[in-house]
Amino acid sequence: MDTSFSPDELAFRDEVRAFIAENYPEDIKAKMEAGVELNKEETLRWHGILAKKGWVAPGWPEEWGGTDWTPGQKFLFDQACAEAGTPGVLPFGISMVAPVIYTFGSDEQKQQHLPPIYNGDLWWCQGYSEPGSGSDLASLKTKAVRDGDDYIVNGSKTWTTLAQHADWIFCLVKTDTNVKAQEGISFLLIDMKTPGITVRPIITMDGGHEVNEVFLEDVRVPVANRIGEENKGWTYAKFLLTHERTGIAGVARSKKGLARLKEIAKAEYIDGRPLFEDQDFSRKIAELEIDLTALEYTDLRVLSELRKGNHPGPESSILKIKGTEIQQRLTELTLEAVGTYAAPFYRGLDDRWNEFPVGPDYAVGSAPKYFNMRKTSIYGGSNEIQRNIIAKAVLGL
Amino acid sequence: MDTSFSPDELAFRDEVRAFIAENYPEDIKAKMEAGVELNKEETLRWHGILAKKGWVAPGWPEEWGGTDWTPGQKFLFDQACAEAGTPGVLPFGISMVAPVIYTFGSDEQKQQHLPPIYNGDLWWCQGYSEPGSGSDLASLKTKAVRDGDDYIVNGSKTWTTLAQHADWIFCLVKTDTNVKAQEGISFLLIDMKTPGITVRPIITMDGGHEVNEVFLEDVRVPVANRIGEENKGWTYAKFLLTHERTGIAGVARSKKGLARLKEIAKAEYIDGRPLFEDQDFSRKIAELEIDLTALEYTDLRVLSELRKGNHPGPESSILKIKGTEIQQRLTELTLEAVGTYAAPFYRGLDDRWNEFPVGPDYAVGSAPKYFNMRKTSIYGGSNEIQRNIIAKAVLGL
Amino acid sequence: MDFSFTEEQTLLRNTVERFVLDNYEFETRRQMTATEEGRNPANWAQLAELGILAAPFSEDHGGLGYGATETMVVMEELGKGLVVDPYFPSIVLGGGLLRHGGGAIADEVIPQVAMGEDILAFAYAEPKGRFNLADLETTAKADGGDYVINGHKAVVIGAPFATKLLVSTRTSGGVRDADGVTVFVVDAKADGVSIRSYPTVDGLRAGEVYFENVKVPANNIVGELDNGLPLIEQVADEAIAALSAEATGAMKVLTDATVEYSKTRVQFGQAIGKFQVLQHRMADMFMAHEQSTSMTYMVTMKLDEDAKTRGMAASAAKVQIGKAGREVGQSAVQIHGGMGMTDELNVGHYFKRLTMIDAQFGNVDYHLKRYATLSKS
Amino acid sequence: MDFSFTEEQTLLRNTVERFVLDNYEFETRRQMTATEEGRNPANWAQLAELGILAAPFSEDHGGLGYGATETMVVMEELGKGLVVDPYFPSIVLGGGLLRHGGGAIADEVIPQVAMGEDILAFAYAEPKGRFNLADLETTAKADGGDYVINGHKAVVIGAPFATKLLVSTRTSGGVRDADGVTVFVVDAKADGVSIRSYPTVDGLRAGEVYFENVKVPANNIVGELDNGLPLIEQVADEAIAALSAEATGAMKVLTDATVEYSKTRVQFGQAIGKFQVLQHRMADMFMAHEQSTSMTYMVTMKLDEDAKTRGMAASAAKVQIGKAGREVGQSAVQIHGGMGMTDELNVGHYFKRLTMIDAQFGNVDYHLKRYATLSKS
Repeated sequence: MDTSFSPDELAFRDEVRAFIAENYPEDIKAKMEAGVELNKEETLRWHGILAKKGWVAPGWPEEWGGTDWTPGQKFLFDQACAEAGTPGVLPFGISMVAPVIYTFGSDEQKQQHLPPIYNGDLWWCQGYSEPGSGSDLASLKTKAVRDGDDYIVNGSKTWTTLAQHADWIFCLVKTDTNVKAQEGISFLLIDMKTPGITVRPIITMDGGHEVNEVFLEDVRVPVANRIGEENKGWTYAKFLLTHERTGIAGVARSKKGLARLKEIAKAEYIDGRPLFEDQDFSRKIAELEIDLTALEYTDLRVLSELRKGNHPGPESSILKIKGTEIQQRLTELTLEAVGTYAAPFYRGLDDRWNEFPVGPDYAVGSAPKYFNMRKTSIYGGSNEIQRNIIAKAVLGL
Repeated sequence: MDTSFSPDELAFRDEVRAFIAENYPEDIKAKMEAGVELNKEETLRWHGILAKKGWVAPGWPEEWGGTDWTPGQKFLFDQACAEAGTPGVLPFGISMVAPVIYTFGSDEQKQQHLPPIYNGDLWWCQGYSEPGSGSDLASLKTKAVRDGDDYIVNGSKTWTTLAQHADWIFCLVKTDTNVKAQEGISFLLIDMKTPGITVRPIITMDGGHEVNEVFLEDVRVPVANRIGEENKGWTYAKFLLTHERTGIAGVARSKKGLARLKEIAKAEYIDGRPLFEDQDFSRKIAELEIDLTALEYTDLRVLSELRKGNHPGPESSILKIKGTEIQQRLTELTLEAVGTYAAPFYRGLDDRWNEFPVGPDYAVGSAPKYFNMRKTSIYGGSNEIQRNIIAKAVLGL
Repeated sequence: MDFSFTEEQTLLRNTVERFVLDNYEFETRRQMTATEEGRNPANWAQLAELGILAAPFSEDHGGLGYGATETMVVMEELGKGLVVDPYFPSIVLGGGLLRHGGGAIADEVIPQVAMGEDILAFAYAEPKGRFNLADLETTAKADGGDYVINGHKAVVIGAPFATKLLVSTRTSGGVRDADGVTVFVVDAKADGVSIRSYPTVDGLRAGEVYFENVKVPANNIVGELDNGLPLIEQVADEAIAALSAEATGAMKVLTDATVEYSKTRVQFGQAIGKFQVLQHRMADMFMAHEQSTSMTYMVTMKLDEDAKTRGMAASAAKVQIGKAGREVGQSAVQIHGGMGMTDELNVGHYFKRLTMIDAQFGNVDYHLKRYATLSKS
Repeated sequence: MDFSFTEEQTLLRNTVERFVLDNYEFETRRQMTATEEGRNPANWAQLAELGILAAPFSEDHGGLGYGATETMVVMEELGKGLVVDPYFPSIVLGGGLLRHGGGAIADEVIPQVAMGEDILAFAYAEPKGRFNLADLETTAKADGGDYVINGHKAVVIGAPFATKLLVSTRTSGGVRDADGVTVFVVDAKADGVSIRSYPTVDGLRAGEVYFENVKVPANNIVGELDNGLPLIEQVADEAIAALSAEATGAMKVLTDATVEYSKTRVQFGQAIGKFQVLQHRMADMFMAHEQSTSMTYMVTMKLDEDAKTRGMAASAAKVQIGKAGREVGQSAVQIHGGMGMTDELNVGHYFKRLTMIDAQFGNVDYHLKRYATLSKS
């Protein structure tokens, strides 16, 4: 047993840190520190910086730009990014559809899609959930009917994150309705500019526009845009869902959030003393930090298995459950720490966030962030589904 | 809205207090205060004192010794008893089988059984649970086969509280195995001296002998000992289970326990100061006391409904759930407060409790009590069953 | 002992319920809170007309002479509708200070408040004070027969609507001393008063209120000079009782909505309300609401007792609704899934309001500590 | 970075596992703990023979020179068997003090301990000291070249088995001062030492230890005069790591037993393990055990770091296993229903042990506070 890193790995970490120090744009950093969402240009700018350095898709095959890092290097890279508070790279292209394409796609599909995904030239979104199918994903209703070399797609998708910016969407569609739910599904790549696609914003309770409904009405999609075999889409979908489970714990980012919480607690006062010194609040911070330590070492144990070449099993549902519980708790404590100035709400924060009229900078967005993070126990397989998985697949119940 | 009591009710409370002050035996009081279980003689002695005064069965019809108290008087009586820390009257005779007998029994059964139950001349126990049927009570297997004027009973009962002292047992038995579980059950009164009955002690993890297995082998029970109709026993059983739901919250006793906890916290030291002044421990006590206040007012609201002649519905499952959660938490905090001297364990505590060699008096039994109280969320319809009841019968799910 | 309501109280409840049904259909509310004004003044006029605004004031002041139970009834119904009209700041807080403070200023202002002509807001919080009501940097200095007020009050709920502000100031003693606190009535348009208005995350309107050499006559003191803290604490405890009722109303709506939703939403071939884990979670929501109702009754009935009993009751109730509101709100969102996250559905709005109620007049931690301290006093 | 075990460590685990299988069948243990002696001395001899007792000591002292990871492995397996032999008091506590204290006394005593000839117990707790290791009323006064010890030590685990006692005393300074604490080795049969023995609720044996003018030579000081506290704290942190491993082993057994039971126990026509509420509760048990395993690894790997890092790691681990032990224990009993309450089934016994582990060397509250304090230091 040994959790230390090799000298090579440590040297690598120093390299990453130095790169970030030099290349992380000040304006993006300021927004991240104030907890304000980035706009499209900012998101892509950071993506581009990493792509140029060759670090935007470490997990990909080397021929398409992957880095062949050890699990330790991946861990240290994530850690260095989180320490510096850089934005995450959007997962829809890089870590969701791309692995499906390079694993199951045709050569043409790889050639066509992987480079623009790598460089951030095209923005992807995910067409999985539908109004009637949330946790029960396989019950989807969007239909694709063959017509010559095309499919005609009809239906609607929902909770489609950042579809308002998207150039492409990857979709699960029913290509056979006469078989069991899982068996008649295909996996299509669809150009968002195709006629018949409309995007309707869904405003969430935090006031943000992050998710959308996507309506597909007689949308013509070339059969060539299908991944793999017809009616085998569920296989690719499941592959995607279980892929890249490392990182779902979000340990490095929660550490950063915890450090920020402590700073806020030092700046806030209670009966004339810093909140940070209050016994009750100290206790809560300590409890959260200890929970996070437990999660970190569980994450490291999973990583250690990966290093040995084992795939993480359903046990890794624990990373999703505990990771999201901690993220939610963190935003809840941050809201509590901020106190009085959590209440003001300023619409259109995106553009005018730094002109916000009242309260300390760190208060901006603390309440919306708390509200927004309630989603984490719902999406990506709700925490109820994750516990079902543990009960069934791990405990055999 | 008004939670005050009438002058008559308050005068009544004073009368109860005065009676207890004069008649509560010192030796029993001392054992109760040290948290030590009473033996049979002590239990019956207190029962006898109440019976002589006419207060042992307030809820019964007046002709059999009931008091016709208002719900407020019942509440105040329970409160005064709890304040003084008197033992509870054992429920098996007084509040379990007796209501079944006076509601559904024959005149002979009433004449035969109610007076000795009232006076504590005969000790009753309950034959409901079986090794295979816990939460699923109706799945019981003990069989009674008609043979002339008798039934021949075969089977076994378990978790039979204090059966080792019992003169009589009331039993659910299967009299028809060809119908749905609930439909073939009868309710029998059985003399424990009947040949074929053996009692085997079950020692619980706290070291106590409270519950037993009761084996019935070709036990001959006169048909005259059946309550009501054959195969209608489930009706009487359910009546019993929902009867006397007031009191299940145990508010008054938990208040007494809370007061005791505070005394212990004042006597224990942490870093040279009383534990009672420690911020963390204070907080836990406050939290528990607030939970108890909420339960108390919920209990009062149910009582207020009773006064208006309404029967408490399935909503009262909340009293069982919250009541037991609070009782368990109370013993848990008491264990924590006691600290170091919770560890010593002295077998045969019943007889030699006051010669216990080490630690303060209040430490005796704190750990066993905590262990023992885990039963409260299991028995009387487990807390899972209670939540099922709320979901189904109250929320209509 | 009786927890039932009088016929008059039931009538009052029905009146407020009707008002909510008529004016607070969810979409109507959403559009109203999105306007620049943030409310519909016609609603306020209607509340005045119905006598709701006059309820707690004495008949001498043009009121109906109702008590704490009636305020509870009103607040519970307003809570069910997520009402944004400034009943709480104007009637419970401002009105409460004037009622208990009494004197000529009360005689002058209350009738206007009861008719809805004047709207009050109570400027008590300060940027660094958190929940300590005596932690005041705002000062009022005697100047002849007048006082001159300087300071900055934070997140004053209802300030943008207010015609008159009640403001807690330090007239003597040091920051956080119990003595030396004085409450004044200040005209919202007085020289030196400026208000920066903004919406709050739960759909209300609030403002930063700045006092710069604001001159007010000594007649504008509410209650006693230098002895304002006990008055503020009494009103704060009454405010907690009112917030408890409001929260209880909101929890009721959330619990019912969640149960209903779970009966219709189908996943894996059955209504999600058939999943035992969700059933138990809804049973817990039900219990949280019931326990909160009990505590709301409890604190309401204890508002007239001595300061210690009243304070313990208020703190206990605030702890209960803080915890229950969190549990009910989070569960409602979780069980509604993605829908619960949207601005289109009412669930998120109730959740946000419950979240913000916890931070008003002291959160769970604050009141656990206060309860423990009072219980040892 | 690697969490796997060496072949030697796996061999060690198998050895202890075998020992448990051979000697700790549940009924055997129940009868053994009910005897007057409370253990089977043959087990101790076997542990000595297998080299388990020698594991953490240096080869100079007749040991195997193993480290913290090996102690973790041993304790986890002992935890799975609810082993009552005094490995923890004699090897982890007593042995730990001597190893780190060093000097002639260590050279003299350790070889005997490693062979199982001497059994140690550490008398540190006092009736009023709760978890504060410096809160000492037991004194040792210099008397020529000797010291004279007076005092009363509470609930000394393993005292009835001990041939030698390690005792923490105050040699200077006031009660609770960090300086002035000294540890001595005292023969259990020395004049003036008396032990009142009793069983504990979790099946161990302990005793009240009274020192009445007990004379010991200065040579019997372990570590430094007046500077014993850092030594005690180091050993206490190591003890916490060992208890974490023991608790993790116990949680593993309870979780597995509960899952198995739920697959066979039928109610309402199906195995209770099919009820979703119980499934999720068992998923939580599983996670509690996994997180505890992670924390046990974490603290074990940090035992050699500086006092602050080590202390934070130990406190974090103790908080984790305190909470997880409570959750796993209570859930196991609840899901087993009545059977879980009985003395006949192993479930209650593991639950009791986990309960008592929380109170050893500081409970959850104590370590949350210690963690918070250390993290700010």
